[in-house]
Amino acid sequence: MIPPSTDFLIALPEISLLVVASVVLLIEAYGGSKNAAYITTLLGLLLGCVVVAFAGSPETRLAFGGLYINDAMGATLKVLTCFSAIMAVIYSRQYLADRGMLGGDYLALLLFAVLGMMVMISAAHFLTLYLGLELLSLALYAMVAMRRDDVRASEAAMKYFVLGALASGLLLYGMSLLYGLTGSLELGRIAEVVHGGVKSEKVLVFALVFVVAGLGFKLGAAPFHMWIPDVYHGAPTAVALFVGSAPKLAAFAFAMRLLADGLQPAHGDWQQMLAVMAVASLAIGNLAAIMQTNIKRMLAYSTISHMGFVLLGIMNGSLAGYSGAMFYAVTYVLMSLGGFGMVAYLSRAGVEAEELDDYKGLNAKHPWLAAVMGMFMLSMAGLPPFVGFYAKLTVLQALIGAGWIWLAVVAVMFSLIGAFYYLRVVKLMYFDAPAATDTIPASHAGDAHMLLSANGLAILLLGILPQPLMTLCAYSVQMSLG
Amino acid sequence: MLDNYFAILLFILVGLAVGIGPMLIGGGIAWSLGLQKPDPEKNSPYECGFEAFEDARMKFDVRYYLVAILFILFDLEIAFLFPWAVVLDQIGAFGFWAMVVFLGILVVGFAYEWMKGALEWE
Amino acid sequence: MLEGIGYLSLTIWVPIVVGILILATGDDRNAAGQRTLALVGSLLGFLVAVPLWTGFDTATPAIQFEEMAEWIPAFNIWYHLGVDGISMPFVLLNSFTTILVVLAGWQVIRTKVGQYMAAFLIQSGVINGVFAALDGVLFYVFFEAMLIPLYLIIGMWGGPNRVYAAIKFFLYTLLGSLLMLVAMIYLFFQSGGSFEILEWHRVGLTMTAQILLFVAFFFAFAVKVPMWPVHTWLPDAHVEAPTGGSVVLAAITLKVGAYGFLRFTLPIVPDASHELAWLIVAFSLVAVVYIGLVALVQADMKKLIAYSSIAHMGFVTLGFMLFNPLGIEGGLVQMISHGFVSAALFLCIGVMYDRMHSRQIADYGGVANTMPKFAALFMLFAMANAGLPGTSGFVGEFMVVLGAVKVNFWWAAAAALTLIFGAAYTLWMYKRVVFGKVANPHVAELTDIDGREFLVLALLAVCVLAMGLYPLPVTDVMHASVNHLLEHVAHSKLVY
Amino acid sequence: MIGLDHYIILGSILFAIGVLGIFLNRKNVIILLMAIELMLLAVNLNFIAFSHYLNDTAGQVFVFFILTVAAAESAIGLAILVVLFRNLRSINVDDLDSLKG
Amino acid sequence: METMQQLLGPAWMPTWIVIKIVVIVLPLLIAVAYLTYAERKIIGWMQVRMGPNRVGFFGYRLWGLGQPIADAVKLMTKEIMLPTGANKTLFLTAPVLAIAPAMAAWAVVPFNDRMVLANVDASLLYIMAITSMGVYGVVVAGWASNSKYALLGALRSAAQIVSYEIAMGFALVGVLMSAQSLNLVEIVQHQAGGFWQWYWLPLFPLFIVYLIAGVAETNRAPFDVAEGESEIVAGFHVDYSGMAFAVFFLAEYANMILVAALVAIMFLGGWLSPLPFLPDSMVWLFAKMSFVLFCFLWFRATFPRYRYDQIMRLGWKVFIPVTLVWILVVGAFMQTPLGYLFH
Repeated sequence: MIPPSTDFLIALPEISLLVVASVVLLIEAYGGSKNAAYITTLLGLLLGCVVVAFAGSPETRLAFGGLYINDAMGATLKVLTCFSAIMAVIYSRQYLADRGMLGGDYLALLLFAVLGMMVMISAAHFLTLYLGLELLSLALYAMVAMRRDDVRASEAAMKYFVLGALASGLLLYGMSLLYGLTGSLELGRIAEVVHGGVKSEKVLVFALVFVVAGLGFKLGAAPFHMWIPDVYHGAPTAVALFVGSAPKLAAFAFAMRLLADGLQPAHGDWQQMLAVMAVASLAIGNLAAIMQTNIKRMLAYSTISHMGFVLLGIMNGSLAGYSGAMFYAVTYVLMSLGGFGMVAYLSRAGVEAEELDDYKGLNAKHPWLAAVMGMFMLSMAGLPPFVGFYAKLTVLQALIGAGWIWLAVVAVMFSLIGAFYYLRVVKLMYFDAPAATDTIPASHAGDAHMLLSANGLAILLLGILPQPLMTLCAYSVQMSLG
Repeated sequence: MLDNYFAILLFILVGLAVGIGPMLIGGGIAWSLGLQKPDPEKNSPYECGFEAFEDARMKFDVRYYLVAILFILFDLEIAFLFPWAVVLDQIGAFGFWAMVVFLGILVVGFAYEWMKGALEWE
Repeated sequence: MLEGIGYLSLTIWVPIVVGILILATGDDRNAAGQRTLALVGSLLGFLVAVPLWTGFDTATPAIQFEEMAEWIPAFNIWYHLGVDGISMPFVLLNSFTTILVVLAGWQVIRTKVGQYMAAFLIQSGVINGVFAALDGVLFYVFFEAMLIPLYLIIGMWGGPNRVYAAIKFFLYTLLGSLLMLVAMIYLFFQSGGSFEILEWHRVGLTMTAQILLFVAFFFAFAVKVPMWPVHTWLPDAHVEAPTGGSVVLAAITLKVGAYGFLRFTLPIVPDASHELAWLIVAFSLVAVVYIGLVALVQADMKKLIAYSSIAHMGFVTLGFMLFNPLGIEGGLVQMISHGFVSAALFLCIGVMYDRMHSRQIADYGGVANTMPKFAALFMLFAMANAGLPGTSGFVGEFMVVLGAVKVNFWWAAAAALTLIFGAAYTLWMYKRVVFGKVANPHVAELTDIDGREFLVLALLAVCVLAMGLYPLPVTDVMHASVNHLLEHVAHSKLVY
Repeated sequence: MIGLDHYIILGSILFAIGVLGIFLNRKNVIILLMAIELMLLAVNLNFIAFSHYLNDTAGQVFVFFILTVAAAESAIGLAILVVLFRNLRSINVDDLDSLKG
Repeated sequence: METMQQLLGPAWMPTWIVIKIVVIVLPLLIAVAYLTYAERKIIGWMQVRMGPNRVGFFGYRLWGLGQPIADAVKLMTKEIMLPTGANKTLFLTAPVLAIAPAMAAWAVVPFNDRMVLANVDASLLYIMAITSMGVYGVVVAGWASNSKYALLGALRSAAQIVSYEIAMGFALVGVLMSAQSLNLVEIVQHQAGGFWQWYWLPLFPLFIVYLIAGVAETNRAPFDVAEGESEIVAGFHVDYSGMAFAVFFLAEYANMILVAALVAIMFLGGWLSPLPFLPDSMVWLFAKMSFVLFCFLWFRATFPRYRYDQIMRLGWKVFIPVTLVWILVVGAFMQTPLGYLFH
């Protein structure tokens, strides 16, 4: 009855993160200083990274009676998740401090969200999958609503909440049907049963529709993308920065666990759904982004299109596709952190640098920041020598390898459209004269400045030498699924 | 088994009847004896003697909401504690410690609320 | 030739590193130092390219100066460099042009000098990479990365309509290259998992696949060349770009497209190329004739030269599609010649523009009176552009026409029209600008070219004349490679 | 006798009502919250029916967690609602229109 | 009975159940009526006065035993007012919502081993569920009346009830840990063996919490801020009159009796006799209920009304920690050989 202690060892990263989150909450409760909470959060996330690295092992291990799985992909994603959370925290420190939001409550919510992601990443069972998802979502809803006096933030939170809950509902309904069909909630077991053939193919497809729809919501793929622009736009930039980064890794893991682990035998059924979603995401994301005047909203639509690419990789259903999608997700997170990090960094008390026009003439004022932002934009557009290109390359390669040439053509055509709005940001920064009213502040947060520079250089460096990260992704997927 | 629940259903119906019956009877008696004589003054809501200044469905303290939200959360603990308590003998020390962890996390939340003043009414 | 030194790597990375160094020196307060650094960088870049010429073995079509290192083993992508007789001259041309561009921008560019110089140097290194790459992905990386500095150059230092021009240029070229990317990945799988361009030359393909690949590559390269009807970005880009930008655009980037035809289209899909040669020929002839006529009516000098570039590049593509040594070598010579001539013409216009801030032909007249040295050099380049014998412009055009005669007389006849049109629009423009009476007080105040400008133009004049009088060294270099290519193209790769 | 089918059909009807409630209701945000709860209840019904039918308690345990999460969710939903009302002075769905583009 | 069974056929079973229900409900209603009488009388005595002593039967005063009947007749003939601006339907529904749960909860209350209408395993859950419904009556009444006093009273009442519900739930968890069952009959049976075996002793803190929470749940003094005559006149039912008011009144007292029964069952051994040599009997249950009810009245006579903030503080900051700690104590002991102390 009592699980062996190795089970706890396997879940040690989550356990330590939980403890840290509680400590941060208590620091806040007992009036500890903001800095104490901030430092504890960073150390906690770092601890998470370290513990994952030490507790993880390349071979796949199940724990807690099949609720929990630890494998190479999980470990990689968890380290990256913690890492991107660290970056998000550092980027947003000054922004939050200026707005009085920096504190144990915000940071604890963030830590709980990270915990939720890690649970999702390690889920081997519908229950853990669902709980991780909800832990993440609930924390995010609260974070979006954190600015209590801001109409847009609360409206965004409400929309996020309603649509997120709807997505959970759809997902759960699909899960319940799968449960009825297969008699199990364990992903491994479900795969076996589906592989052996289910009683009713129709019900399976029906259930898949719901599951995939729920998944689409969480990923933010069209036609389930409605919440993304509003949330990114309405939420405080620091929150949008977080929402737009690490959760994408968790969403990817979620898709992998659900589709690649649990429902791989039904690949033929979900492939088409994903293909449709991917194309729709590429179309809507790229076309709608062109019309935006707010950079957060623009990045939101760009997220949708990037998720389309991730879906293209997953849709492929092959190891190459999965590792391509993983590489894409990881690099996207890096770029998105940079993009939003810049928005947060350029905002100061009372000023949100979130209109595109705020970026006019940035090169004249801060050439280095403009260069870094330019790198993020060009990388998102998928131009070499930045890492975004290899992300697209891996996914396209997997697609073409599986014979989906027309999809690849569609994808590149939409990224051409995408290039337009990324270029527009570059254009604003480099070609336009600075706006008369100077909304861009002088630098004020050295740590964020350093990190942004490092982030930009990482984009470039990974673009020149993408091999290590690619290998890591391929290896993780290979070890977990191969 | 289902018989028992059927009995419960009937009891609920009887309970409703116990509510509805007297009101019908009372209303009927009052009506038949001609005691139903409403007038605007009598039917105006009870106030201090003046006409009501504003609608009675006014804004009220947000703390009531807070209590409601806290209630939902704490009631959940109970939902988990009930089945746990019933089988505590069978699940042994692991079950006990699992719940200690659970309650420990809740105590963290409780302490947070307490220190943040969510439980203060003044 | 020194063994073991990666000259190709040096030609790529020396300018890029110097460019980054310039960026690191900060803002315009250090402009003087930045200019010097840029000049040193471009000279260094040219110096390391010289051994490519001196050490080149003209007897063999094989790849020389080869460098190979593992880059992304996950996808079997290699850092594979090497040049043959087709690509080597362009590395040299590019490195040379960079020096001119740096000199041309010496005084004209006064704001963001560091960024300007750095952009050109980085651009130069990247373009060398395009010509030297033998790995598909490496090629693609350089091919795309090339757009970024050029985009910034046009957008930041360009004319009033620069934003439109920059974005149009970028998106047009990106469209083509994205399709090429798909094609490359397709070839990767067809070749059993290799991104080696030379490997792709050996892959057997079905006709359908060949046609589709041809179309994909066509989009990528035709836009760059640019061929009619996808040329419309070029006049905009040229007109709006600063002088240096125009020079690089005309002299180098257009060549990348043509080079792509030789490196990719012809050897990889020879059957489709034969099948669809008529299409390219038709487009080329339209470019030669129709665009020549369009050039005739331009009032803006830069636009005129831009259209003339299109016409000349039409000649090049026509030569390539003739499938005989004369045609292809003629095309190549024409490319190099055009690199000198168009660069020189844009520089000449730049010289005038710097003084008058106008490019309208109507604003000039009688420049010869105030700028005699300049007028003389300008004359030479105008002649070369018109294809006057004795200048480099003549050699390539003559070879292509000869090659065309062997295939189809009427093609040759139509192509030969360019000699007439070219003479017409160039010389007419020259006459209106340079000859006659001094048209207005502004022209009267013009000062002749200074030492720096003279140096630049004189260097080019030497090249133009040398090539025109004694083109043998250039054709010698190409000979083996071109013959090898033709041999390769002559064999069908069809599989059924 | 009431069979599995009946439960599933009832569940699907409830679920559909919940989903429609979210999409058709333009009046009141609280109705949205209720529609969400209804969806989750339908899911629970499904799980319990299957659990009974399969003779497997996992489904019922799942329901337990769904209930809990649903309650936590409504707590957050209500909190957001309060914040929204304080800012907007309305809980009309159509008034949620400051974000668009 | 046999003939009836044949006569009614399939309808017999429901009929028989209804008969049993009536047998429970009627005495309950009478008990409610006389609880009001007892309240006035006992508090009278505590305050050294007589209490009602005039109304009797057939010319005899009989210590005022006719008083409840007279009250009922008065209320029945009184007009039911519908305030302007009130939501009529809800206004009339509210009393029904208040009383129905107070009645329906009795469906699972055992009077002895066998005398329980519905012996279901989850009876405790049922009790929890159905008693929680009672708060709707209050809230709906407060809302529907369109009166500020009523609204305030309803809100106060709702907040108070939900606050104490948590403490109550925690207290019950202790009972469950000891009894290992959700079935009320089994819970009582687990307490067999004399009054020191009843749960009030091992679970003493929980017993106290439950008792006090019970008082608060029924809005009784000293927790009667929801009505608080001197503050918000009569709280949620300020605009009710006649039978509508009477039904609320009934509900409150029925709830008191229900809480008394639950305390008796959960902590005081139900129908079990306190001493081993005396037989178990329903009478014990009634005696224990009477004791608890007496306590209710006693509290009212003794304590001044709490302030609202004090009530909330007691519920959240005292009862919840106390119950939590005691649950852990019980759980911890159950892991040791001393666990028998709590069984």
